[in-house]
Amino acid sequence: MLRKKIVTSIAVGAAAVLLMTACAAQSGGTATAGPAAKVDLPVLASFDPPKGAVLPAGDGKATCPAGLTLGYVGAQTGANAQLGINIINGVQLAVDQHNKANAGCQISLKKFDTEGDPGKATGPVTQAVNEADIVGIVGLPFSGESKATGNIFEQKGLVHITPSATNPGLTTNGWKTFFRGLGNDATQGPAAANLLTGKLKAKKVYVVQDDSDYGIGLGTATTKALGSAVSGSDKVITAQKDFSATISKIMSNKPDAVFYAGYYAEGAPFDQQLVNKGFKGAFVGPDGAKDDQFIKLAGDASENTYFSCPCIPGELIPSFKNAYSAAFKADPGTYSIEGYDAATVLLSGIDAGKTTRADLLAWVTSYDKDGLSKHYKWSATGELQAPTVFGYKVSKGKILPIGVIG
Amino acid sequence: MSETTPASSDNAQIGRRSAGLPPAAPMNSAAPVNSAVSVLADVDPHLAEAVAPDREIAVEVGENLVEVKNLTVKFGGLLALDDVSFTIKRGEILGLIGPNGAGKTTCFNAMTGVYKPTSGDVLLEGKSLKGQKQHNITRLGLARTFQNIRLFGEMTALENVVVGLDARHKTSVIGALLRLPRHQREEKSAIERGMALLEFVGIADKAGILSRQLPYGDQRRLEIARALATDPKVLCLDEPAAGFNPAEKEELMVLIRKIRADGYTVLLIEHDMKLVMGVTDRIVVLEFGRKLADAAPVDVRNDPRVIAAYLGEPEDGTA
Amino acid sequence: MLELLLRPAMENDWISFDVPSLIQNFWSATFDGLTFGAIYGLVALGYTLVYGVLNLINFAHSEVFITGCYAVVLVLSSLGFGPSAPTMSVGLIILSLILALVAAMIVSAIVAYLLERVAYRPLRRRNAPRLVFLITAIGASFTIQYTIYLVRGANPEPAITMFRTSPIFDVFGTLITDQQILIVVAAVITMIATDQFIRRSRTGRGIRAVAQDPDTATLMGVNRDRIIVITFVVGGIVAGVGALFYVMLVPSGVQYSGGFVLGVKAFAAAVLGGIGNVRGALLGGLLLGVIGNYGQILLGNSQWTDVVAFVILVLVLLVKPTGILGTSLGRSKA
Amino acid sequence: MSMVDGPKVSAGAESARLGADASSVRTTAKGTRTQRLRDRWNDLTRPQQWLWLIVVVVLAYLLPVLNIPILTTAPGNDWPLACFSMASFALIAVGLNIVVGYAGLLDLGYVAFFAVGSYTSAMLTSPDSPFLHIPYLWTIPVAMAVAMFFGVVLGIPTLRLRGDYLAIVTLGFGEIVRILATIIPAMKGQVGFQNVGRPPGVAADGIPIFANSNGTPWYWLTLTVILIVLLLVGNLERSRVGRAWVAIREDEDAAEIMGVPTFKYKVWAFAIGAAVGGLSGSLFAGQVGFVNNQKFDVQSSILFLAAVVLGGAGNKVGAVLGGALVAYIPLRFTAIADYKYLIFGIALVVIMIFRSKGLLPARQRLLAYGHQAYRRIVGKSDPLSQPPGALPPSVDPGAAVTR
Repeated sequence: MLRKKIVTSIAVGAAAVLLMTACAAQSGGTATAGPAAKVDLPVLASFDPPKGAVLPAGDGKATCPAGLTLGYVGAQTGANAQLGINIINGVQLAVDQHNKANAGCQISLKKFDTEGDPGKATGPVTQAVNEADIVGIVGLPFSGESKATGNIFEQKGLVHITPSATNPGLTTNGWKTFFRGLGNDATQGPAAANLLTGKLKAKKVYVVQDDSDYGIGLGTATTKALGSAVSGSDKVITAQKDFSATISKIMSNKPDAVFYAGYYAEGAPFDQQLVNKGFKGAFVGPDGAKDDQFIKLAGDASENTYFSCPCIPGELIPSFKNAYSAAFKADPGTYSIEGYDAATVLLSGIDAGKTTRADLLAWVTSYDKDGLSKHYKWSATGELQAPTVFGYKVSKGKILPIGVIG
Repeated sequence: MSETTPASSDNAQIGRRSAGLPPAAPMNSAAPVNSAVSVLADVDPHLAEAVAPDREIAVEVGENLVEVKNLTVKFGGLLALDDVSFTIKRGEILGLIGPNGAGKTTCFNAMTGVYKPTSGDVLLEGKSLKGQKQHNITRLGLARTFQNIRLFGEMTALENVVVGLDARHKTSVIGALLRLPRHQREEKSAIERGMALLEFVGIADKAGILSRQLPYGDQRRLEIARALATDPKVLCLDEPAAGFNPAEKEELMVLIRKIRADGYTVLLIEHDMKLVMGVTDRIVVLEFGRKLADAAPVDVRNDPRVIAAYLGEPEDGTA
Repeated sequence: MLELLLRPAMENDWISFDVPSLIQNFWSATFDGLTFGAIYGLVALGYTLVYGVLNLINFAHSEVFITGCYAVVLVLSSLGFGPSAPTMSVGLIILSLILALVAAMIVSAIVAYLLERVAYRPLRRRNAPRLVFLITAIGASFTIQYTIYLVRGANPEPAITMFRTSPIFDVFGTLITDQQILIVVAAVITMIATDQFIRRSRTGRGIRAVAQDPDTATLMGVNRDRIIVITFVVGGIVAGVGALFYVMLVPSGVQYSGGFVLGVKAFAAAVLGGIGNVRGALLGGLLLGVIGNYGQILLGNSQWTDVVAFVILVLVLLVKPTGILGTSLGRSKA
Repeated sequence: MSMVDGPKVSAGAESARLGADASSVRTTAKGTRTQRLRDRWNDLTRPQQWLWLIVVVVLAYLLPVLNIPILTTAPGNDWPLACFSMASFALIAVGLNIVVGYAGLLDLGYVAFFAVGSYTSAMLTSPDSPFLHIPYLWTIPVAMAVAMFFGVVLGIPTLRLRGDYLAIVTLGFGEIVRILATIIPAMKGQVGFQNVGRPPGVAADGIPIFANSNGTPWYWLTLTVILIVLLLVGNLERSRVGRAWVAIREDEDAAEIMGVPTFKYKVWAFAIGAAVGGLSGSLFAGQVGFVNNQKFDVQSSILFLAAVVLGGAGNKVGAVLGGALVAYIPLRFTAIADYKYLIFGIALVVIMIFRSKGLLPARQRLLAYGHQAYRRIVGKSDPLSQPPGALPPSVDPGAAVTR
């Protein structure tokens, strides 16, 4: 039959061209950009939590009225589900540890799903604030949904600690109930700049940002902190797949490092294509890119990658890691420990007898203690007073901490 | 379908406007069975009045209402219509016949604006229809039916007719949105006239039935009623008898005569010679896109060229 | 109000044109655009064939294509390909790619076949109206997309690098890579093969007959259902070819929703070239790819590609509603 | 595939005849259940119909307050806000139904008009916007007008195209609006506009009545808007406009030849549909209080279409029902969020194959005074014996759709 003939002829034709090109491919790769020598940063082996850090278990003698509830509001399903699950597990672990130690004070946890979508967030948030037994919330994980719903918490005087929303603008709304359990992009920017020009000794940094609130904010903050080290910049778009236009600009710019302000979904293929085109420098991404998915998507190319993250390597705290792994059959993920610490702040308030929303809000406002990951004390607008930013690097397919960078 | 005809024995005069018509055109040998003194004899006078054309026509009865002038239509290299000219006189029933592929429907489509003529022109009341949008041609007074029925299936019979009536309505979208007085007036009169039209073609009792659920014959009648609803100066019927049995054809002839008697001018495309001979006043014959003859039925029937053109073709192909 | 509208515009907040950049990158944009356009063309072929025969926009064709991409990725990753350039021998690479190509063609063809049998045929049996077909197609597209989503997750598949690309020669100061040549040549070969198949083979004649006049074709003894199935399958096979080269060009582009936008653009390409016209599909694809790329560089953002593509499509349709080459599948000259 | 869209010559009149008969048999055998419901409704007297309608409307208004245990979305989502969500989807579906259901124009980019409405309201009220600021309620008509303008601008070139091209062009248009919102700096992409305005009024506790957490007033506002829109759409349906749309849907060429200016009415359908889309977008922006580029994707357009088709394309009450269901199901069964689009995809295919007319099959009433006319046929033998003008004027509430 003719069809068969055609199929074979296509295959033969394709094979011939392939052969031709593959031969050409073998004959020589092209390495054009000449970056600085690779800096080998030592991996942080362990992380000591502050001595006397507040733990959810407390002293085990707490008593409180029955029916008190904490809430988690954020993504449980949808494209951003994994981040939500990391946080939920952290919160769940804290609540479980608390309840196990304090027979006289049993707190329950209610979860509300926003899918991470600002348009869908008002429903779950309103439901949460309208449930009278909820006295404190861990959430919302993303900046967009936080923007859309912060005023609802404010109206009902319900305290909420976000474990992961890092947009600096969130604390400029005059909300008294909003607290950020980690550094914002403004603190991450200088830290990333420090990682790039300090630890990695880059002289020329090319800054690429995506179109998200997060990417724009972080890109701007980092560019500002880098100052004259910025040799060029470009923008990419959420869901972009092909980065050849940006890459050719980078290759002609010949920077020592590329800073990418955005998420792993674009960052990983970007890095992969960049490395495949012969880029030899370092690739630095923020917390939004720090995910095992980055390595999965970029493969070996990710070996040039570093991350800055206001998150603390919870996996280096043995007590936390072991308890987490035992409970959820997985290692703690990004923001697991932030969720755990945020829940702990709220639980310790309940243990101290702050069982109304107003009391708990006052408790968090004046809170000044160490948590497992860092010291928690907030400014009047809800920013952490002394946030820490960690650096990470990819080594042999794993994301490993390299210590505090800011 | 006889059950649908209203059984009124009132043998009164026919409608106002039709009173000035010339005496019924000479019937030829293939005359219909129920030859009556007047074809409107069994029609309720109020009904005839309600259905009769409702607007002024610039030309007098017997004058040229439509002039087809040197009409030529080409499809690519194919000459579908070659320099065809004829006229339609007000008040007559003109037949347009020809063997398959002779260009009847093409001519029709060119007249009603479906095709753009390559050259030539069509005049209605002396005014050119060139460049007019199809819906405007209908509003100007050239209404048609379709060879293959094209009703609005999800509408009732009455609604179908009212769509035709809308061609003469003036309500704006805003007027309809807010139910302004003109809209209410037009809607009311549309129901009256629509029902009258359905009654006239004999399917008033089925006004509320979806048109796609109507029997085939009634669908054909509904198409005629819908075309009449646009208040045409010329009603063009495209093979209205297609798929009819002889009895149905007889009824159709009665209906066509009734329509003419009520004051309408009719252009009839038909394949069925018997029907055409029986009902028309004059016949235009097309062959290979050219006009072959233009004469009274008797003369056409005896025209050797026409006979030659139809040689081998049965006169009544569909029966 | 006018001032309020203009003020942001003057601050360059709306649209800015970067003409120097376009001039500087003109040739690279052209060659990149041709490469992308070749892939649009391959996908467009499936739309054009089905539309020619059934007068149906097979909205789910983008999913036929993306399942082919998944086949390529899964086959190649199981053969040891990954984000980094493979280290295996040339022969092995070629063998693997042929294997992936065949797998993609088979998978896409099967999906296309199932689509026809499960979704469309029952509707044809009932003589369903156009709208019903289109909505079914959209439903089928969603079903396939989200089935993939549930099985493979929301994340894109890890990149597959088939071989390290290298420049072959230099045109107007722009390096043309082996990959670009391969893709364009393969697309042209596929297009010619399909064209020949439809023009010369017995089945091809059947396809043309059904496209021209389904009723008459049936009367003349053409098995309409069989012809329709074959049309879907051929569209699927060509989509499979497109899938291999798409993965080659955009290694990280395989995601459950990834086919959709590409599919829309491919359909636009088909319409642009003249839907129902096999050669028009490739022409439309190449044009769309090139023009979209110019727009992207001129306006400084890759997303302008889609905007420009659609504006061009609308403009062309307004001037020439039948597309550039115009003729239908049934009338394509033998 | 004929290049000239003229009347086509059928394979034979006889087959057309057979087809007509066969289809009539098939349709009468089917749909008896809905027919019975319809008949029962028609047998009611006018005051009885009104009474029923009032009961239904009152129940609809009480919906967020009643919070019926089986229906409620409470554990996961605030019920009054879920009600608002349902109402706003219902409104969208009513608007899209004009385009798809009545006029038969497949619009796959309807979300664009929703987006235009949202952005109009946001950019005219949000402090993040450099534009002129006006009170929120005034932005609603502005949003409708702007959306309508976009509808006309899109409609004039594309509505001249053949039917199925329209689908692809509207799909592209939907994407373009979303992309423009992303890449035009002034539209603020994902950053979006915060603190979108709301209707005035502050409750006793100092919280605005129309706060984004307060679903009930938003629901009541939207429900009232829906009722007004239904009434007006009902007026259009039972006029030459509705008849023109349905005629275009049934057979565009025949409609044109019957004197319907088809292009004009298609543009009107597009414009009116766009205005309703803009209206719902404006309400949505007001309720959420935050607008960015995230929710105006093709998937939303498809969900809107699913709502119309599910309810029964061409039936405005069906559209309300379909819209409410499409919004309700994922909120009620939060566990299916991941499966939502898969379920809708399968549902679309299955509904099209087995019940292509949707849950409430369309049966438009296209005559303002058709009721009386049809009643006369049943009652009397001579439909013309009644003098014209004796017909009592009737005011049909928009919600009463069934004949």
